[in-house]
Amino acid sequence: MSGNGRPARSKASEEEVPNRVNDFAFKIATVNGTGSASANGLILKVIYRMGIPVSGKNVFPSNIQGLPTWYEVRVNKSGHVARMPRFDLIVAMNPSTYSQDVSAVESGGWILYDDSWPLSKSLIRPDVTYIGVPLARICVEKFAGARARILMKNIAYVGALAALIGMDKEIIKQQLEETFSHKKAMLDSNFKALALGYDYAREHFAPLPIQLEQVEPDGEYIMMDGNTAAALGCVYAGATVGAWYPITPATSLMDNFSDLCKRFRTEPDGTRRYVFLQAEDELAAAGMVIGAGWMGARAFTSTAGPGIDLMSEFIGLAYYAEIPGVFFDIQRTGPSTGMPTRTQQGDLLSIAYASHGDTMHIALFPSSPEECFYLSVQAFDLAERFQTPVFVVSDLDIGMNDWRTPRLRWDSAYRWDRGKVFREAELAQIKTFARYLDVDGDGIAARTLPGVSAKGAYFTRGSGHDKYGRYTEDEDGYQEVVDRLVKKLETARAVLPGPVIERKAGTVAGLVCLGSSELACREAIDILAERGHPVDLMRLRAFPFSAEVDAFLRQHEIVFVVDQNRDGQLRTLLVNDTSVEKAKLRSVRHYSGTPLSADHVLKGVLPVLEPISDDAAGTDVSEPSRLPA
Amino acid sequence: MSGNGRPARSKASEEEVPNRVNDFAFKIATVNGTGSASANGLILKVIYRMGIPVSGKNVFPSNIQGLPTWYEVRVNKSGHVARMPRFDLIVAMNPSTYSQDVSAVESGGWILYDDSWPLSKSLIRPDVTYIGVPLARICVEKFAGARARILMKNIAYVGALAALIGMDKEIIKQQLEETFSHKKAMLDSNFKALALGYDYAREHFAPLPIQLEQVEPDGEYIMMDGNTAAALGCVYAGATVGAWYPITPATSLMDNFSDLCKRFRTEPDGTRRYVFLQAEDELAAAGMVIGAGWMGARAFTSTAGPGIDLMSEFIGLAYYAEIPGVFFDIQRTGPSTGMPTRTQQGDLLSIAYASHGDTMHIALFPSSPEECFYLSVQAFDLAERFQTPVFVVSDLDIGMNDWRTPRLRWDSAYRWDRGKVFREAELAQIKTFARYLDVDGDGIAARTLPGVSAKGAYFTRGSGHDKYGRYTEDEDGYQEVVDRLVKKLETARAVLPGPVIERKAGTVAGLVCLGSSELACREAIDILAERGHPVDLMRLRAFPFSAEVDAFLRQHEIVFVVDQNRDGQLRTLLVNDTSVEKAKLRSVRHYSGTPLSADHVLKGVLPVLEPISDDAAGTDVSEPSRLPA
Amino acid sequence: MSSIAKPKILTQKTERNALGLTRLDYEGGMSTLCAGCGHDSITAAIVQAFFEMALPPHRAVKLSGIGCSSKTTAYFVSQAHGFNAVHGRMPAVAAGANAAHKDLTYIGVSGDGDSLSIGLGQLCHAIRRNVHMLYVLENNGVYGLTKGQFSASSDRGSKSKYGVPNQEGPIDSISLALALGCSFVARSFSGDKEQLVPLVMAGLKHRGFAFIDVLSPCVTFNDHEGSTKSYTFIRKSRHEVTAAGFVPIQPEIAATYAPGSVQSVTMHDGTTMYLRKVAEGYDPTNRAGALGYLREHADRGEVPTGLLYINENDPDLHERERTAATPLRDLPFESLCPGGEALDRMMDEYL
Amino acid sequence: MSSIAKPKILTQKTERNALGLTRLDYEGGMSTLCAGCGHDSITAAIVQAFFEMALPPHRAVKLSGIGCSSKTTAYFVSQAHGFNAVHGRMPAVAAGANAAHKDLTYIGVSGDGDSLSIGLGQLCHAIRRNVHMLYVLENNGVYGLTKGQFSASSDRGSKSKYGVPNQEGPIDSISLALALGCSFVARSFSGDKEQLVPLVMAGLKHRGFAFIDVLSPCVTFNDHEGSTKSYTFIRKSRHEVTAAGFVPIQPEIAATYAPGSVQSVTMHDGTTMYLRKVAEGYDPTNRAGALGYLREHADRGEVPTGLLYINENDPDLHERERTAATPLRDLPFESLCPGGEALDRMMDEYL
Ligand SMILES: Cc1ncc(C[n+]2csc(CCOP(=O)(O)OP(=O)(O)O)c2C)c(N)n1
Ligand SMILES: Cc1ncc(C[n+]2csc(CCOP(=O)(O)OP(=O)(O)O)c2C)c(N)n1
Ligand code: SF4
Ligand code: SF4
Ligand SMILES: [Mg+2]
Ligand SMILES: [Mg+2]
Repeated sequence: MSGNGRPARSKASEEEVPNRVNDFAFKIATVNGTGSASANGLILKVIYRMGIPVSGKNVFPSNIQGLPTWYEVRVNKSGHVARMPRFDLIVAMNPSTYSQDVSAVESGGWILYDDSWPLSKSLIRPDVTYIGVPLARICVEKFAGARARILMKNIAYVGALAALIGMDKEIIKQQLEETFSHKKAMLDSNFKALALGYDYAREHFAPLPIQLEQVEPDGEYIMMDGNTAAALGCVYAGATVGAWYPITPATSLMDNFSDLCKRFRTEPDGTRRYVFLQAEDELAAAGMVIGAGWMGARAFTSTAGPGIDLMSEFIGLAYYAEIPGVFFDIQRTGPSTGMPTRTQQGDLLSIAYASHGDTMHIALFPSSPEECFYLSVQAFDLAERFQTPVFVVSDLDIGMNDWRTPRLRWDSAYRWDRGKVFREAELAQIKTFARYLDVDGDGIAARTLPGVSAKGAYFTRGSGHDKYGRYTEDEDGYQEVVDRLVKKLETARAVLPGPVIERKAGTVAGLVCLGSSELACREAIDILAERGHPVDLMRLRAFPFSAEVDAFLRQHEIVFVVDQNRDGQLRTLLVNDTSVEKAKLRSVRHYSGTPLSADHVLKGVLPVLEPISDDAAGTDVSEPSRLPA
Repeated sequence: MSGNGRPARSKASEEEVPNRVNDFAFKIATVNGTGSASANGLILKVIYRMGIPVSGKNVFPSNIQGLPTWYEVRVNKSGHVARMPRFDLIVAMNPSTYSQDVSAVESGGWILYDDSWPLSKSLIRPDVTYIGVPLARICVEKFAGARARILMKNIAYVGALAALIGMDKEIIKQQLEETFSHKKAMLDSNFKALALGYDYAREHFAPLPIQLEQVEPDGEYIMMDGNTAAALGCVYAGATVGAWYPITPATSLMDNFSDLCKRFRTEPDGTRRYVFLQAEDELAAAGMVIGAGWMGARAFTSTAGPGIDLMSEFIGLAYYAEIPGVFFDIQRTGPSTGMPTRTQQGDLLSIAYASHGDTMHIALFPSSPEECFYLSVQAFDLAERFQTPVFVVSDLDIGMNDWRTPRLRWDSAYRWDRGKVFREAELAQIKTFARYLDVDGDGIAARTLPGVSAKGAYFTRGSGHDKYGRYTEDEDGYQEVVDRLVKKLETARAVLPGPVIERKAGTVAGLVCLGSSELACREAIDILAERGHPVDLMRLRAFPFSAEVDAFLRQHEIVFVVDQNRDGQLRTLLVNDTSVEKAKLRSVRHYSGTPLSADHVLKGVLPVLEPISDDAAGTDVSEPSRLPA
Repeated sequence: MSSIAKPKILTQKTERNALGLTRLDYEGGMSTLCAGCGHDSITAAIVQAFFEMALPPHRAVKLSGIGCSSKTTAYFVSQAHGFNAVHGRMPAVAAGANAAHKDLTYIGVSGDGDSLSIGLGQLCHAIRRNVHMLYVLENNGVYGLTKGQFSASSDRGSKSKYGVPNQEGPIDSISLALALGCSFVARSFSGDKEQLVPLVMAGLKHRGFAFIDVLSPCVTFNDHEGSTKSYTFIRKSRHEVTAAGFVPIQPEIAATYAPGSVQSVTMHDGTTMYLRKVAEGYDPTNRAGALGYLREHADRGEVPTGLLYINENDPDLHERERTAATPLRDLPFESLCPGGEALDRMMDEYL
Repeated sequence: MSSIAKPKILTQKTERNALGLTRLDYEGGMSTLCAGCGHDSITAAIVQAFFEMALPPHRAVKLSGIGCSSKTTAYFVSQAHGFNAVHGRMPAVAAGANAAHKDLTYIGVSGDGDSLSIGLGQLCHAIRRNVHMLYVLENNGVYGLTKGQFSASSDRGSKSKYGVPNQEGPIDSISLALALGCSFVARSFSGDKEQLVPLVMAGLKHRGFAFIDVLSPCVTFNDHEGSTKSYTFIRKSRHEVTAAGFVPIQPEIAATYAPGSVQSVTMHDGTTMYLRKVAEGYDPTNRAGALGYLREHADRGEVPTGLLYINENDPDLHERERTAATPLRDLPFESLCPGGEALDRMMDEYL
């Protein structure tokens, strides 16, 4: 089909472009609050059910209704489903963003738009093909009522898409049936709209060269977002107190926790084996977690950057008074309020050393919904074992987008680790109880719980205290305790989840990343391998860093450190917390608010491995630019 | 005199110990809230007036009345008046701390105590001399009323001390006259008490070998605490809005500001050219500073670590929305509430990267009351020039103790730097105003003030904005602004107060410190020089660090970094913010809550320069112990 | 009483006020709120009040926190500086700005989450300081921007969009403001511009902290059956106490009312405000009385609206602090810096 | 009515209560407060209340913020766990602890700075949640520990130690608590143990948030001429409304009072509390009435003391949240973790 820019009316012919099966990306541009979200979710689910590795990234505005919103879908047979910023097809349903959407499609690509109204000349690109479907007109003809017409238009474009890229119509129908099993009328009009879009496209256009083909679905995978998985982790870990203050993108974690508890922790008569506290703000939420943790319950909160700021005084208290608690930070784009509906890894430094004075905190870095589940369970064990706040550092991309992730499994032999807690039995063994005494040299002192025994009673305070828990302003009494805190974290360092390392033969360079950067980094590493640059991968799962992390860094002449933040915060942590010298740590950074893509990584890495580089890319691997050359 | 431990009644003879003039240290142990504070202040002032370099360190409890408190005085003819933890003489006026006080005196030293009651055998040390003066008894005999007797006992020990170590009686009297110029009765009883103590001591004991001798007083010096000097700086800088929430040791800065404003900024009719706002908490105080700074007034707050935590969300807003404000952090011992009346440099990291997301802040580090004055003035200029929060990082030792510091001078030619502010004139020159547009490449955009002109009106927000100040969620629009913020701080880096560097001939090692560490470091460096180890000194005055700082680090094979915190926070900042590799940065740390002494520095440095070291000391120069070996 | 239709007098966009400005000159950016959101009606009322009072746009200062409601400061008077602070912390920013410049017109807009949850302490203390500003709490009983959680003003038993009843008791901002001695306390409804516009004008005139709680339904998350903050529920539960006829009502107009049914309040700047008393014998200058009256009616499930309490004689922050006539931020350096000699003299005291 | 002397019944330290414990068993560490500080008297009253009620010491939980007042939790019942939180944030810690274990006796001690300045929001929301605890606000109208700044409860015009009059109006914790619907509101005076001890006992019995504001002079910074929080000023301005005779008063004793002068309140655990009404016709179960009465008397410069309002029927946090009978922190893992099969079934929903 000719890229003459004239809307393609004739049947497009396949010759020109070789068929690309299960390997392309497209973007759907709509307006939020119009029902497009469910239509897009439907598309993702259907492709997923066809057994094809797929990802969907929701790029939505920080408001409730009426602003532009996008949904980016990538299918990739070899499982590379990190964000793909180059789009073969745009479904342009929002006239207010036509121009930017038109320019976003790759040369040779397609634009599916609503031609109920003609397209302005200025939007015509010679190198792309326009596929006009009069969705609005059709829906106005076939449906009654403004609301139905708006909603059904979404299903109609799903139909058109199905026809054009080969989405399985039967699976779509199954999906709709599951969704509207109890809403017959809705189901019918959905079917109708689906058919309208599908038939019109079939009639007027040949299927596009980018096609979906069903493959054997892999039962080992599920489609889930990270906040749901993390909430499941909290339930499975036996957390009973969830305290929070609403904030995007952390809210859905708590919503899921409360839904799951209604399902798994509520008696028929309505009594609950959990408490769900919506606090008045993040300071209070942190205080509630600490109060409950001190009392001996497993407690947690979920928040984002601004909440971490507000919690920092309490975090320092928990660190110094040694109180367990789990803090989820679902990172969003900062600083300040920043872009609440965009992603970033910008809170690493804030979390590692949160609160004034000498502090240091345990942080876990899930890289997928699957890991959100397993690491949240571990977080509670670690918090109680080390009697300190533990952070689970996720982000908007993992937390709020549906990911294709391995099916979650549970080892029924698992029992929680409550750490060193002296109950009456243990107290009977000792003469007097000393709260902050390290008897076995691991830096961890035993604690007691209120209400158990007078013998175990002690006074908890954030002010100076000695190893007996007594108030002190004495040099040695004070120092002995803060020195033990260092020792305690040294003990933790060795038992925290280690890095995931993948080595290739004959590599010189290593690449380090954490969290949601993993997929893009793996894809980049495969591409690099094809180009003859074998690179080892180390994905970090915890801070402080283990000896293994240190070794990996020492073993490589060049180490690329991938950061989804401006200042190379992961690199800074590696420099501070390992023995490696920083010169060889090359910073690769992406921080515009979108999820990381392999392109971003390559842009940072290639100029070093293939020195004939363009400058633009070059700057990206310099040390974070605030460091003098 | 024999060190037989029997209380010395016979005239002590000078032979045994060579006379030590103007070079010794003593400690006064009393109970707080009993009037000893003013007596101790009197002693310090008198010695100072005798022209002798002297320092007094107040070691007080975090309560109001009835607990042990100490006052440490050091005199040193060559001007080394950093804390001296080895005491030649103890004035033991608090029986409840007798035992620890007795053990605190150096062998061969003296203990002045109240022998109205006999001393328990267990307190007798054979190697020290006991000087008993029946202060209580005398006062009970000569004064009426419990209160007078308690107060006068303090003046009586001043008298005894005067006789024993040669404090000038006339100067004492002058001082008392100045203080009680309007309280004849008080003056008389003070004179009486003074004489009582003095005469008794003269009669029963010979002057001790540690003696004070008047020298030509140096008019170039004054005796002042850092919080007073900083407050003066705020007044001279033209700050009009002071907002705060009370917290030790930051409170006296605000008290001084309000007193100074009553004096310099208040009309006879009571109208004021300032506003003093006691906020409901630190969050509000920060908000008020930001509101006033945004409106175009010079505004500041003074707080300590816990306050920095609570202000961190607002600090991030000011950084990103680019609003000037000056934040004083008078550091105390952390973490958490910690030891509010002890000193530390534990907030360096918290301040440098305060708030979530990518942030970085300008910090100034005064090392003396004198510098508290000059650097606070500069802080306001920098805050407005760079439209960002500027921190003045002091500590309890500088802030609350009286220091012998150079007389403050003022260049009457000085005018404040308001930075790039477009008023009607400038606005007339341009077509439309774009708040965050960097026209001249220094990373600084011009701002406008509310109420001046409709043309300059713009919307300030902590959410995503582009260079025109418009709300944005666009990748490029967002990134352009945060990248400029980096550039802005790069511009600042070059103009911030540079390091103070002192080089010696043929040095291999360098020593880096900041703030209240300076005096102890200088003393240590002199001692090292005597022992044949010439060491260069670099005292930092600002963060981010300049090229000069970088160069100094590169020029030395070994660099000792002195930190008054557990985790080597200054070292961490140097590693993050300069090009130097960390291996050569040897951490020297002291963090027990007391001011740094030369002993602490030597304990860290000597084992490296004179490798026959004991391990204990050895550990101190390892990298902060949380780094894997 | 529609929330969209504008009073006749303003249908002509071209109409000019005393400053020769049109209504357009007081509008702001295009709203991004949901169609039908109560907040947009309040925005319209604010625009109208500014226009009618003929305030110079650039002398206004708009402040807010974070939330749908807090976004609205961008939707009116675009020629004025605006400031979206952080969530719940606008009062402190306003106090600081006002401290630095006493002569501008300050208007703060907030939501029930912003003001009564995270920001409760700051709101209470701004009231206590009697910061000279108009504070509009756009009260929808829900967290709109974070998608429908209950707020501290949600009534006990009020149902969420998903049918869950609220367990906590509400914080009634009006009793709170009265208990704290707020010098101007009013309540209105976004759907009643006839009442709201004059109240906004009165609030802007008030010397001190003028607090207006405006019931403002969230059509997306809290306008359903079972919600006590829905359009329908509010319409039937509200009960007008006083109607502040402000600029429009001149003495002669006031005279047309039945004797005793109009009460005049002299504002700090000398102008007079006429209050039409709707409820028998309600006296908005008697705090104790007001409190009792309100609680009584609250117990009857009625929501009294109108100007509920006013006290023009409570000194504001600047009178208490006795600040100079010139706004602090405009004072010249010379009048602030004591200079070299003064320092030199002072140093002698520290010798 | 001295603040030091202990009622006769307790002069014998050796006296034993129902648990066979002596008063000593309820004491704590040595106070480090100033001699004569009102807070120490409150501590003594708390010790006595615990002793008289024969509460098992280790089942008590003591919480506080930061301040001289907040230090006192270390000075009583040393066999109970104690927690000095950070400044102004004790209510949240208490709510969390209480959520985790509903069956312990929670007592929070705070100051006027801790509760009404930095902690105001948390206090108000703890009241709203009706967290089951006794909250004692040791009110001295000043920041003691930071050396004498005015607090939010300092009355306007009250003079500082240095003679400066306070400009701000006070936040009256009582009106605030009532406005927020607090289920138990009382005011007392550290110098009146006869009134204070029974109130503390009643507060400990109350099911829900029991708030007691105790005027407690700061002898070091706020006990001077011109202060409205000095011993002298309080002694003459206070006015007793009700006297809560708790455990001591049994029916027969109650009967000895003139008819109508005693009102009985049935506590949630079934026990009855008898209130001796001191003020004519004051009804502590009528909130609206209480508010009016208090404001009236406040305007007369009187400070009503006693149990001002009580409502035993307001569900507390746990009743609202419908938590299980077993304290959450004691639930076995098996009853919390849904297990492998459940997970497997659930996974199928995400295929
Ligand atoms: C510190 C912080 N916590 C949480 C949030 C998330 N947040 C944004 S708006 C909002 C509540 C808004 O509710 P309300 O003030 O009632 O405004 P509405 O949207 O209902 O008009 C919350 C919790 C935030 N922005 N900052
Ligand atoms: C975050 C924080 N800010 C400030 C302080 C300093 N501070 C300690 S106690 C206190 C006020 C105490 O006043 P109040 O609560 O009335 O107790 P009182 O000493 O009067 O009994 C303050 C401001 C602190 N500890 N933490
Ligand atoms: S969500 Fe509610 S409050 Fe927010 S804009 Fe929509 S209707 Fe208004
Ligand atoms: S300062 Fe005041 S409040 Fe604090 S202990 Fe002393 S008297 Fe009590
Ligand atoms: Mg709301
Ligand atoms: Mg107090």
